[in-house]
Amino acid sequence: MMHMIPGGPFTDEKAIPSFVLEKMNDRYGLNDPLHTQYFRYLFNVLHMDLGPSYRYEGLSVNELIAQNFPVSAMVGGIALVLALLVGIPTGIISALKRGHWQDRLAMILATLGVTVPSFVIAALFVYVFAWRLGWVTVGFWEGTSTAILPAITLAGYPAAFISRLVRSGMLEVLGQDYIRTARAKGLRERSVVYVHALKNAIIPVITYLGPLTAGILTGSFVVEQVFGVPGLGTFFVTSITNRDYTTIMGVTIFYSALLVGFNLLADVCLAIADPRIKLR
Amino acid sequence: MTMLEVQNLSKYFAVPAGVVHSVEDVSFSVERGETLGLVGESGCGKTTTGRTIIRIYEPTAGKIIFDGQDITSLTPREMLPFRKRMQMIFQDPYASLNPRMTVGDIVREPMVIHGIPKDEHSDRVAHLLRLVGLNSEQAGRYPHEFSGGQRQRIGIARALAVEPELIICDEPISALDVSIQAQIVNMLEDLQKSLGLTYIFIAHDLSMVRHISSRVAVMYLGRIVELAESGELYTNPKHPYTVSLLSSIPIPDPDKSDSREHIPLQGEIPSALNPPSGCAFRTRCPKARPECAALNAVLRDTGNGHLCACPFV
Amino acid sequence: MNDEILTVKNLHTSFMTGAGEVKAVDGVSFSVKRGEVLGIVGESGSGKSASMLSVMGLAGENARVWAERTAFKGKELTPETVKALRGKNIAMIFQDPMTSLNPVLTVGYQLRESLRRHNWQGDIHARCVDVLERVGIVPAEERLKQYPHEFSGGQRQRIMIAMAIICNPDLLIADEPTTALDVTVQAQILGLLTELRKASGMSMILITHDLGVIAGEADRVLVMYGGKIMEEGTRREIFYAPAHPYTKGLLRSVPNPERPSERLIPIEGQPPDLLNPPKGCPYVKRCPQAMRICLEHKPEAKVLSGTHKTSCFLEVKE
Amino acid sequence: MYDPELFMPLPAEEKSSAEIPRPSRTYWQDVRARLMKDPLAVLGLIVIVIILAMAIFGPVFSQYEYDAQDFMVSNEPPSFEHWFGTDMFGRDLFVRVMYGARISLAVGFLASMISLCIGVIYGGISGFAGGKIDNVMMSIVDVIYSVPTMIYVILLMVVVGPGLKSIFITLGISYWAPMARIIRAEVLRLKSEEFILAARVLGASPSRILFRHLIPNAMGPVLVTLTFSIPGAIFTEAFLSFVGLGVSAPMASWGVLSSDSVGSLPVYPWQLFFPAGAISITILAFNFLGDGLRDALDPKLRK
Repeated sequence: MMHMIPGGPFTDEKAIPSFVLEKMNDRYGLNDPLHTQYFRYLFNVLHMDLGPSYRYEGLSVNELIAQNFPVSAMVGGIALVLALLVGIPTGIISALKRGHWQDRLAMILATLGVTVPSFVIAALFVYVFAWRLGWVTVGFWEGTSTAILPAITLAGYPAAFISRLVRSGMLEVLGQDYIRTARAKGLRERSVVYVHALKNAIIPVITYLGPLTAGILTGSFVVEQVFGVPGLGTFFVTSITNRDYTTIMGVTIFYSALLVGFNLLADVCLAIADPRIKLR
Repeated sequence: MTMLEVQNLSKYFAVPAGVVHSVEDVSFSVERGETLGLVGESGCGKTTTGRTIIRIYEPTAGKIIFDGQDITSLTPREMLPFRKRMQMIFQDPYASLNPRMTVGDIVREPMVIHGIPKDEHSDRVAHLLRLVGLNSEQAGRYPHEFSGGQRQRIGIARALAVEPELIICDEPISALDVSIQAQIVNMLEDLQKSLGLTYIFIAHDLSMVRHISSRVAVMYLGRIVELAESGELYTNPKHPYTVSLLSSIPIPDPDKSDSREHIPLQGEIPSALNPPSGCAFRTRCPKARPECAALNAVLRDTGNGHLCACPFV
Repeated sequence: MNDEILTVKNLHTSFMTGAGEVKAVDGVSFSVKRGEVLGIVGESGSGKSASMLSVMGLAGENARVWAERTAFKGKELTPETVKALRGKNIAMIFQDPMTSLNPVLTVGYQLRESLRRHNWQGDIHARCVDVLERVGIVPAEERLKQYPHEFSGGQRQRIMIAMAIICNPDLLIADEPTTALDVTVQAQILGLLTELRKASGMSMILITHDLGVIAGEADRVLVMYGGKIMEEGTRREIFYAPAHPYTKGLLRSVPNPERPSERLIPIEGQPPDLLNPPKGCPYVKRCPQAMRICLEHKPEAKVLSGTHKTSCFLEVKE
Repeated sequence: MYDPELFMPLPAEEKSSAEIPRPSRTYWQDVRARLMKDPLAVLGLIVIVIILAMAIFGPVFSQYEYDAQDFMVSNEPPSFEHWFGTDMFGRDLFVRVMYGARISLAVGFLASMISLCIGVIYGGISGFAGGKIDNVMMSIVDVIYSVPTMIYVILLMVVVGPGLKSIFITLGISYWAPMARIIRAEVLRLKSEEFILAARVLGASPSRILFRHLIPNAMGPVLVTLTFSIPGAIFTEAFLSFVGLGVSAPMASWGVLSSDSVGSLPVYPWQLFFPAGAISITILAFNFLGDGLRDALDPKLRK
């Protein structure tokens, strides 16, 4: 598929002597028949080898990912935890205070979180915190302290989404027959809400863990760029502009593997949370 | 004269956990003008039997003979003339009418499908609505504007629109209030008399089935365990399941309720995924013997056309 | 008076819905005596469930409940005191056993939490095993660890009953406990309830639409229609000497077991629209003996004998 | 006080006269009435109509051209002359934002329509056919699902190359999967409804069942999904433009306008503020409308 892209990785503004081109194509095996190339690539991928980069001479895609991913993982990890820590409590509160100001406020914030694109929030944050207030620097990676702002930006959408998910889940569950049973047993409202209702309302959130990870991944493309985070997202976007096929392919495969992993994790959590689901 | 004959009909469903034996080797016939009651508890296969006869489900094995013609493997096109002669009334008055169509369109649809000339439609719709006790001015209204009983009348008008000979009534009253049930049952009886209809009446309410049916078949776990004239079945039940079932019906009469003997059944119906060997009822039967596990419980005539699947009565 | 477990006087309940106010219960008064079974019979929308949920404080957020008096064993009930009684002195079981148990908690947990909440004195685990065995769920030790989806409908209703009786309540409110079950299972459950009641002497309110169940189980009967009590009496009074046209109509519309093929006599018309209830008697539009007064005025309950009351102007007329 | 007149039997006509028939309304009239009662949904609808009107007619009435450069007035802040200010080439931002609305909204509507068509056909067939066909068709959707849509879109964009047309194509063919799932679930649910069985018993042809019974009843969820997928597509377009895969100059979608102004953000913040605000408001409006529509269509609220 990647070969359908107009222009090769070595077509550049300045003309490269044809013999050099020939040699380079040869080195990367681009002169072999397409199917040979394809099967060779597939074979390598199965052995966890994503091949060499076309752009970064002497570096394999594996090394490039290893170099860039830890930063993204930190930012993404903080974002994930933030999204859950903010989303679940606000969802519960607004379900319990339905119609009150707490609910209205939480839902207005959640709607904004879902609707305002992450790059807008990112730019706004950069403008306010870096340029106006001067609290943080942008463009220089200084570890955790610089990870916080991008993480908050990344967490915005998922936190808002989780909050809405928990709210509607709680409202639905609170109308179920077994909640009436729990109340008829004279249980305290606390146990009705936090044991009987929450255990059921949390199930959709677990199902959302897979898409949540995907959202944070794709969000990282722009957010990392705006904040100047040297992560895999920035790197991926650069590779696209550079038409670095093996890198694009490699990172995509890496992302997909990561997602499959998270989906698996979500399935395991789901099986623990919901006894009706059995792991196959 | 035989209207419908069902021979060794079986219907299995493949589900992820295995094969559900919904209907297992069921045979019976329905005479023109009679009402055959089909009773049993949930999961006994009575609804599946009805739907297989009318070919919503493809039978796994067996034959369906309608008015002397084998309709078991007709194509949808070949089936069309038979759909005009054989109709169905459904259980849920809320789910059985398309909420986006007016009542008039719902009753008119069968006429469109079966190519009845357009200029007759309006008159026939009005006639049908009056026939089921509704106002013909209500044809422009939508189903959600009617109560449960009225909706069931609309469903009956739709079934009658093609002037069928046989109607399969699939629990037509179980979703209705007691006071409305009698309205619908009376109407079905009147229509049977005036239009010469034949009914298969599927229900779990044994007293209503007794009231409306001329003969009754009792189903358990996909099989017919007993089949007899309605009066005979209720006064002289032979199969242990029928006996317990009848003794479980609550009687709306305090003295009789107090004085009668209760024959409680142990446990609940086994799964149709994995029915017991031999007689399917043996796991709950108060009279079960060791040999029940191996016997072939087929219906046999115990005299006067009273069929029973238990060999020990 | 000491004999009365539950007393309810002039109860009103409305539900606020998007389409307007639904008057579900409109001036209902009754009492339950120690050890008796009070049957409440009525069709859907008659207010039989809503009145019990209102008494228990479980009618929901959109309900407006008002009563002249509700008392338990002679003590006045307030929303707070009702909460303390729930599950301990007054227990409830519901119609649909498939949805009435929490799917993500084990049966054992759901039994234990009642005991903990109501400070059970004694061995909690032993009590759970005991009640589960008494409702016929065996082997109780293993089954305590299972989740509701591992049980059949009848078994779940048994578990609901175990949960209800676990704190030895004085009153059990059974809201259509067998409607979702098959007849043979219904017979089992009704038998179980009778057995448990006789052993403990608790009172029961049995809500159902099935006249047969009422005839078999109830000591006294309330007949409800359109949010009102139409008639009240002993089981024999209601079935052998019904006074209200609605009760008479209801009894006529089910097949007579003596003459099963005799034509039924239905109640004509449709149930009343509760959003738009009639001004007078709710049954006026379907009543074969309706009079002009029934259209505009609400009949008061008239005492016919010590136990028999009816709300109908026909009785006043004579 | 005894008045014998009151105890006269009530004639049958007077019994039925007590009945007040409610006005007959179709399902969609009902939905519209409920939608109009939701202030946020109405607000969303009004905003969408205003934005649409400005996108269509706005640039025509403006004295500036979207690509007219005027270096005398480059990087002007908002003023009476230039409501949203100007960019580094002195182009009027108000016109450019309105012009960007054309592109963004066109992308939103067209891409959604394409994905809707594919999704309805694919999901409809899958759900209607059932069995093995359904299994195979849904496995394909699952595979598409396992890769995040945005990565998939980016790869496609890289293949097709940047530009407006490619955005339509890419969004259209990558966003149909969720639509197909919703349609299939809806068809599967409806298929077992008794009114569909009734139609089959009557001998209705598959196409009749599909067009007369299934599709009209599945329209509600489809409409809701559509109102949510339009802002999704607008967002994706902005996102793509932002990473440099969007429409090329001098055309300007909201994404391109935002992207262009990020560099000069510290100095000329309004250059980002206006296009970003336009995106946010539009997406917000569609979300309000979608939420309202979903509530209005909810059968649980129907009485």
